[in-house]
Amino acid sequence: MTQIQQINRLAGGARVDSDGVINFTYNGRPMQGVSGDTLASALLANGVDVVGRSFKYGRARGIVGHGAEEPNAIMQIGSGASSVPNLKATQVELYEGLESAPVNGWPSVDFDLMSIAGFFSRLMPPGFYYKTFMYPAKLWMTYEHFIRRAAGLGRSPVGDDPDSYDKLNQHADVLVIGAGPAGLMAAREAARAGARVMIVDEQSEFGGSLLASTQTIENRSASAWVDLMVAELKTFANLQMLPRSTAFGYYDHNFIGILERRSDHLSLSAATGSRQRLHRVRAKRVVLATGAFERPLVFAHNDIPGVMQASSVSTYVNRYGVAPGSRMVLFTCNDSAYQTALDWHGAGRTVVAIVDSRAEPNGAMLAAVEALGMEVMLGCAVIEAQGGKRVKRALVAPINAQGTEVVGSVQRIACDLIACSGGWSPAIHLSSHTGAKPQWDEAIVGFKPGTSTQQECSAGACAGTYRLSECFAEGAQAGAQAAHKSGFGSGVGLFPQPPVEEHDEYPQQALFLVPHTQRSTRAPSQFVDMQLDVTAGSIEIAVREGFESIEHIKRYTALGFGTDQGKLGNINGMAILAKALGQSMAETGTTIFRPAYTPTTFGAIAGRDIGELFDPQRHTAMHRWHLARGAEFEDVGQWKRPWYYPRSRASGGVESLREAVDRECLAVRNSVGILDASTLGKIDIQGPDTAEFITRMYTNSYLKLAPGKCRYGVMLKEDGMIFDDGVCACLGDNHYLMYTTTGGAAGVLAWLELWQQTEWPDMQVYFTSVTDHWSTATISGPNARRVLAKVCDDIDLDRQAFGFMDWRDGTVAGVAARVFRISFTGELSYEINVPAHYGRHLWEALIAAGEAFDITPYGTESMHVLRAEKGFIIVGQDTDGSMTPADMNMDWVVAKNKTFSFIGKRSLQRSDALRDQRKQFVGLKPLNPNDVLPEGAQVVFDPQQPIPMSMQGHVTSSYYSANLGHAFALAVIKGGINRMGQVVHCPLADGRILAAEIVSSVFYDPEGARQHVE
Amino acid sequence: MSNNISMETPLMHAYGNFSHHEYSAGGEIAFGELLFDLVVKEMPLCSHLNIRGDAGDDAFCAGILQVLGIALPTQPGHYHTSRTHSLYWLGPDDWLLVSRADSIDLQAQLRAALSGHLSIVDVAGGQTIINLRGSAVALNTLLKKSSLYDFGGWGTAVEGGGRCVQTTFAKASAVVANRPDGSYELVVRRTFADYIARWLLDAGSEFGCRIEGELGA
Amino acid sequence: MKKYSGFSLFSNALSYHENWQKIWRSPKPKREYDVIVVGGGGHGLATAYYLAKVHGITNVAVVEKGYLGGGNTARNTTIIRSNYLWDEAAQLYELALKLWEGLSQELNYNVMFSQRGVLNLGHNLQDMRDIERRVNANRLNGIDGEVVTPARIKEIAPLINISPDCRYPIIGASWQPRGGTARHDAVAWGYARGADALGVDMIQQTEVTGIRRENGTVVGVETTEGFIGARKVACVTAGNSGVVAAMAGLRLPVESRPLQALVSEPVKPCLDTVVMSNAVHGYVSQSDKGDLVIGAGVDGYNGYGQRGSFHVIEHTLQAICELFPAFSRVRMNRQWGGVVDTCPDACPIISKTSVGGLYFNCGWGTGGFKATPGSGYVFADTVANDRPHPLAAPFDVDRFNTGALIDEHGAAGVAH
Amino acid sequence: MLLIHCPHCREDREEEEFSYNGEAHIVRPLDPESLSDEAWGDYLFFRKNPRGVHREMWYHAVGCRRYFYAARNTLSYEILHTYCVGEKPQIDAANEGAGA
Ligand SMILES: Cc1cc2nc3c(=O)[nH]c(=O)nc-3n(C[C@H](O)[C@H](O)[C@H](O)COP(=O)(O)OP(=O)(O)OC[C@H]3O[C@@H](n4cnc5c(N)ncnc54)[C@H](O)[C@@H]3O)c2cc1C
Ligand SMILES: NC(=O)c1ccc[n+]([C@@H]2O[C@H](COP(=O)([O-])OP(=O)(O)OC[C@H]3O[C@@H](n4cnc5c(N)ncnc54)[C@H](O)[C@@H]3O)[C@@H](O)[C@H]2O)c1
Ligand SMILES: Cc1cc2nc3c(=O)[nH]c(=O)nc-3n(C[C@H](O)[C@H](O)[C@H](O)COP(=O)(O)O)c2cc1C
Ligand SMILES: [Zn+2]
Repeated sequence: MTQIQQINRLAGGARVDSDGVINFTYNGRPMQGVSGDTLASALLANGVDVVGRSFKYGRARGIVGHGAEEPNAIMQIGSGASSVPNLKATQVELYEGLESAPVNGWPSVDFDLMSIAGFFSRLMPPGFYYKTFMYPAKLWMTYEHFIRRAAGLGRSPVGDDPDSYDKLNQHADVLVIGAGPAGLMAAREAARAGARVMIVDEQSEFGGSLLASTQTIENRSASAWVDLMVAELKTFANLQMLPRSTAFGYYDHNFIGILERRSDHLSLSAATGSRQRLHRVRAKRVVLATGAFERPLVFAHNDIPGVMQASSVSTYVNRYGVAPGSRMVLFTCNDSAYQTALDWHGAGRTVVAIVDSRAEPNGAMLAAVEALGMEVMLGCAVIEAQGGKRVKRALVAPINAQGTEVVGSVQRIACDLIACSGGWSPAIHLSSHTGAKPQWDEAIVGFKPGTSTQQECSAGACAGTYRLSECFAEGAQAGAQAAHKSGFGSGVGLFPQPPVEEHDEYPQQALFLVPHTQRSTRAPSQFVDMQLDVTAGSIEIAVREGFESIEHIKRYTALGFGTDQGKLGNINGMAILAKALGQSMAETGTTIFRPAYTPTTFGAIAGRDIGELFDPQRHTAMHRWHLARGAEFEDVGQWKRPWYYPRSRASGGVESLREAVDRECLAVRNSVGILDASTLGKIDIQGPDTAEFITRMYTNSYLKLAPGKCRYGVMLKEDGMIFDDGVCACLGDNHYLMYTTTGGAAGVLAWLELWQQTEWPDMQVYFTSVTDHWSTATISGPNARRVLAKVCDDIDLDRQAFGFMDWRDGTVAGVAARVFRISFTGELSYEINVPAHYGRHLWEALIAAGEAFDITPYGTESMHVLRAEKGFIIVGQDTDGSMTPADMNMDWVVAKNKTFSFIGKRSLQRSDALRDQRKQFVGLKPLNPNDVLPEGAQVVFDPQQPIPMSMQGHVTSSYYSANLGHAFALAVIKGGINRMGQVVHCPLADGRILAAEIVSSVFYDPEGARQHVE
Repeated sequence: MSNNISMETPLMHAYGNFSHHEYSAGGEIAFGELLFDLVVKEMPLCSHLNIRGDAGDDAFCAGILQVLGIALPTQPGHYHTSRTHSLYWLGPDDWLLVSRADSIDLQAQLRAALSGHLSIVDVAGGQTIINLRGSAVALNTLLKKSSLYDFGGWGTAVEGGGRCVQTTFAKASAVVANRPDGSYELVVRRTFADYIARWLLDAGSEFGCRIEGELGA
Repeated sequence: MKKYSGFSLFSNALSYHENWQKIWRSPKPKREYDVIVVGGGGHGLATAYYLAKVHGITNVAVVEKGYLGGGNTARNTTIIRSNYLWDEAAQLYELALKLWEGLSQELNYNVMFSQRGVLNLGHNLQDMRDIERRVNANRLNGIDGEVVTPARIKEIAPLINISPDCRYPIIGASWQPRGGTARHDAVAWGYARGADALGVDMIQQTEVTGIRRENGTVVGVETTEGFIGARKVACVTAGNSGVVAAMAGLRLPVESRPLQALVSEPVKPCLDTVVMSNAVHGYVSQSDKGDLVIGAGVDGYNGYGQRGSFHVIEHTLQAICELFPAFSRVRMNRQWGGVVDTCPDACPIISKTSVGGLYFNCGWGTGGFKATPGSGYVFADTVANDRPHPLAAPFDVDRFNTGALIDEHGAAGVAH
Repeated sequence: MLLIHCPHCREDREEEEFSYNGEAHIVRPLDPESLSDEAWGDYLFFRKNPRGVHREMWYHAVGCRRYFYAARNTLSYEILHTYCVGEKPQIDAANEGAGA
């Protein structure tokens, strides 16, 4: 394909560097732009008219805007994993090697088969899909399949994102959003007052609309004035300046999200560091100086490429040195757009006509164009554009003074560009995010920011102030005030007001929908929301159908649903609705503005917290040993816990889970095993009221627990349901150590603090988390004492002297240790605690000491099997937040006669807790000894009953026990405790039905003899 | 306790992965050498005690002063320090004492000097101190990346003390304090230390960041 | 009511769509109704529809303070499934799912119920136990469901990351093929149109400000437009239930919390099912327009602001990027919040009250959209007969006194 | 995104440091056993849940680990006042109104 020349590029004068040639591709075609271009300006320079196809009707669409408001020029940028869908060409800075392609149009944007749908567009009124595709019912999924084919704009990449993103938590006294004249003045005043100031702007450079202005400020061009101003701002050390940074959301308590694009404007090879950075800004005061959007004029076929916003035409000419056409018709209802005629003329192009809807405007602007000999058609409107892929002519007709009817004959004026201006709409988006309700202002014919609940103010065009001198003044005042209110300066501006050349404007006309010779439902489509193909007619149809709220109109027609969120046409749509209902704009109101102001990258919102940093991984002090031993790990909360330690099989390969667990369990029962139990939560509790306090928290009593002793306890929530369990040790007078479950540690501490601090502040008790301080190695098995004896000679290990549920201080492997004789396996066990810096040392010393006994490290899986053989519960596995101690057959742990009604006690007396058919904790012995019932299997009495079956409970824990030589399970079953010996069934998804007998939950050593081996 | 017992610092696991010559990319190259603007260093292990008591009790305050030679910080967000001890405000009745003195002796002295309702808990095994040093820009940026807290108003610490805060650090938490030399110290929990080290290396990579350890394994 | 069809669409096109019937009338309120339904969300509208359709009670008004379907109905992520754990909940949601399956035809309004299946992911052993338990219970309750492997998950959602090396790898999921999504607005409009055709009055932009009682029985409601008499008042006001209950001097075991959601810009179809993850907390589907519809977590505090905290969104997108690394470069187009009324056991309240003629249907929390037809059906029955419908009985508010909670929190996975 | 003044740290701190603990000033009945199921159920589960000023409990979890109270408007999210346990609130109930 041949390279298109930059046929629309003007020579010099603009802010682009015409020598800095940049190569890029569009739809695979190589093109050139210049440094300073956006993709949009470069495409226009290259004479590209059609940049996409509309999604419903497949109509050809061209560039209409120059910034965040652009609805049509939606591009896929880049390729492969670093491709980005849906960028607006008007916001993409050109860089060497940029690849771009339109997102819609098949087989191509220039020839789109979907556009045939245009002929059928009358069959697609708003909401047509609700009215059809219903019969026959089963075909809907097929219809939907085809509807979905048409869905979407660009494509999501399919590969992993090669870029990284980060975040900064920023704190500012004054945050200024928008660096146009108002924002620049505000930042300068606030910085001068000494406040910590940030100023951000979404564009590549500061200056806002001044970058495209031909006004003179302080005897300089606006553009030169901006450069000077920016240089001055750079001298403030307390001012942070962020270009390419979009404030996308204004949240509560002056929290603002800002997305900085750090390398999107660089070619792939030049980009380093994070691609985008999210600034999470907490500001004392915010100055909004976000400017205004020019409103479109809605007339028939106003979507043909070559219909553009007047200010955008000026911007392309003045800022980018591009004239997107040659013969322009300017269509306006206000004075500001006359500047575009002057700019176009200045670019050496032809202004065919100025069509002004106002019957008799006058003033400086009119005089200026007339002086240049331009034809001005007053009281007229462009009622229709004609052309296919580019405007060929404008149909112009006189209209009445209210702007509601065509009152004369239609003229056809040949042109290739129609520049339009329907007035201005303040960019009140951010202000509205705070919940401030927009206020309609007849004087500016627009919505102004409402009264805000946040510490902010709006200045400049976003507040409806359009004169440059007033923007300056308002900005300066806002900056000085914001600084003052956050504690800096007097609140009065210090800098003199820059003198500007400006003139008075004649009042605009409110013209939201341009009349046609036919009414809107019949006229050629008059587009309000181009991205979603919403027309004036479709809004009127929706009203006729009974949708009267603006919110219903939005949802029925999809007005403002697009990636531009209706920045261009929303106000027109509201006005069309207001007119159809015969009510005022104020009564009609707006839809709700929500973040994001412009679309914001998921990856940037996620930041660095992905991959291994998604959530902290917690390790114990022995972790490296486990790794070296090839342990498999289980995620328990944030912890990585050894799950099992597979060994190489003699026969080759590595042990399976079952093989490893069988071996580990047998080792514990027959000799000795070692478990890393460091993850258990531990809370040190001190103070005169400690025993009373924990007696209130647990179901049993600790008032008589002597130093040196431990006790197992269960904690309930006030609803009577089991919430945590563990052992509590009395360390001394008024001093206890509480163990919690691994997952429960933080919750239990907060729970204790809650009661102490808010309910019983007079109870003298302090809590300190010592979970991380201690490393715990548990040695368990008949040889446990022998192993311990090898590394400990200052504790009397005699089984009488150091009894079950006792603890002792001593020295283990040369380290001061605290040893508990408690057991979760049913075997003789010692839990040895040392400060965690010695954790690995202790572990290795025990492994060495146990060598003679073939000491076997075991993981959580074996630990679960061993405790299940003993019928010990695991809170969260065997209980689910709906189980009481009685349900778990643990009435023995509930002290009935404590003076204080412990937490949860009263709930145990509620009628439902006393119901006899509650689920109760029992054992299950599969009739076939090799059937390991799946955990989560449901239990029924009669497996032949029809569905829905009457479910009696479920399997909570289930294993094969190498010790018992058969599979076994724990379950909760309705009335289970009184059903011992009955056979129940587990119907499984694969069709199997496994039978099991209800037995005691204690499968092993019910007398507890193993605890006390010599 | 015998001297040949090996202690393992909380960051040891991280060293295992990163080794202490390891760094994260992005450091500038000058004279053929990578420059690092940020250094993450785990400080030697020492005594850590959590002290709870009544700041309104003069005897309690006097006892602390008598044993440690520094006043109990009662102003939120401050710490006091001497050559041997640093005492951080954690909450209205909650302090962290970090000390080079022997923990057992220290506890005994404190217990002897203090009376009434209080608690002294050895937490040394559960924590480690990470020193972060580097250029001011790099440090400020790193802190802004890592924590929600506004360190902007702090200034630098002086000899007798400075500012401290217990706050979020990435998805974990830390006590962050400023130092007279412009560096920062993080008191972090042992089991999160590895995560925090990884975070720091990643977040600091734009400046060049390396781990420096004394106890590499 | 004029019927919608391809033919009606064609013939209306000939008259430029100027002659469509109004979807509902906008009548002035009568002085008195047999039943006033307070709240014009999906549940309220469905209640009114079934009152008229099934029970022949047509002298009914729906009083809505804003626009119909503008509450949580307008802002939910539209996930529909019935694979709840407990029998009571499963039966209620399954009734709803069965009604969904014929709803477009029943209402002659295409609610675009799309049975594209729902995956609930498991990331650790306990997740998988819970998934097994729930799926087994579902099957025995006659509800479709399977436990699927990562490989199968990858077939269903090809862009998902099933690498075992991520922080919380996906180790399995439950899969309910009959689950899916529906077009939320259409549900409200379809029910409103259906109810209107049967004579129900839609009273929009009218807020109920008081509930007038005489001798312990309701006699009507005070509204911003004046008093309206009623023999029965059925409150279906979701996040505002506590406020409305207070008007009758009642308290409820609900807390109103912000719940957020967001959509991406539209992208070409790339996710053809609904994916939910409890452990890393995110859920996502792709709408027929192409945007990824993503649900975030419920905020930690009470609020009526229809907005929430940004860190919740951050966390959700971290989860989404973990599950779907490819979506990292896709962009958030819009985010919003709703106010959900959460019950301690994450199950609704469908109940008579201590005030005669006053009924509440609330507490659906983060997951009531899927129940809309079933909820309306059993509530209408309860109101019409002044006794709980059998499926509604377990959801009586009295369960908070007796302790007979139906705890869907712990074991049933995500509540959306 | 709330910015919450911790009355103990005497600073404004970010929401993420705190956790919420529901309605404040619900006193645990002194003698639970003497209560009816209804009265006990009321204590356990039934809440004011107001649209307007709400007295609530917050926990400075990643900070000083103290619980404290706040008077917050649940509609505007404005925090009128935070205060310590045992402290008298500065704003009296009369000023709180029903909210909007
Ligand atoms: C972000 C988000 C995502 C969700 N995702 C899902 C999901 O994926 N799947 C799912 O099943 N559920 C989901 N839910 C929950 C679901 O949206 C709700 O449970 C359901 O829509 C409730 O319907 P409703 O009709 O009861 O309430 P609403 O639609 O909220 O209707 C209640 C109506 O009552 C009106 N009202 C209130 N007070 C008064 C008064 N005083 N006078 C008059 N009118 C009043 C309100 O204006 C409102 O229109 C989600 C919710 C949210 C917020
Ligand atoms: N004659 C008229 O009728 C008329 C109407 C409107 C504006 N104007 C002129 O426009 C200028 C208005 O000045 P101003 O300073 O108020 O606005 P501006 O348009 O000059 O600057 C606003 C700036 O804010 C930036 N911005 C907007 N939203 C943002 C966000 N969310 N995040 C980051 N940046 C964002 C924009 O990129 C822009 O640079 C004046 O020169 C005025 O005369 C004239
Ligand atoms: C399933 C679903 C899909 C949505 N898709 C879009 C969308 O594509 N574009 C858009 O602007 N908003 C979309 N929204 C959000 C709505 O615009 C709106 O934010 C939401 O209904 C809440 O209403 P409110 O913002 O007016 O309070 C969607 C909402 C839902 C529930
Ligand atoms: Zn605090």
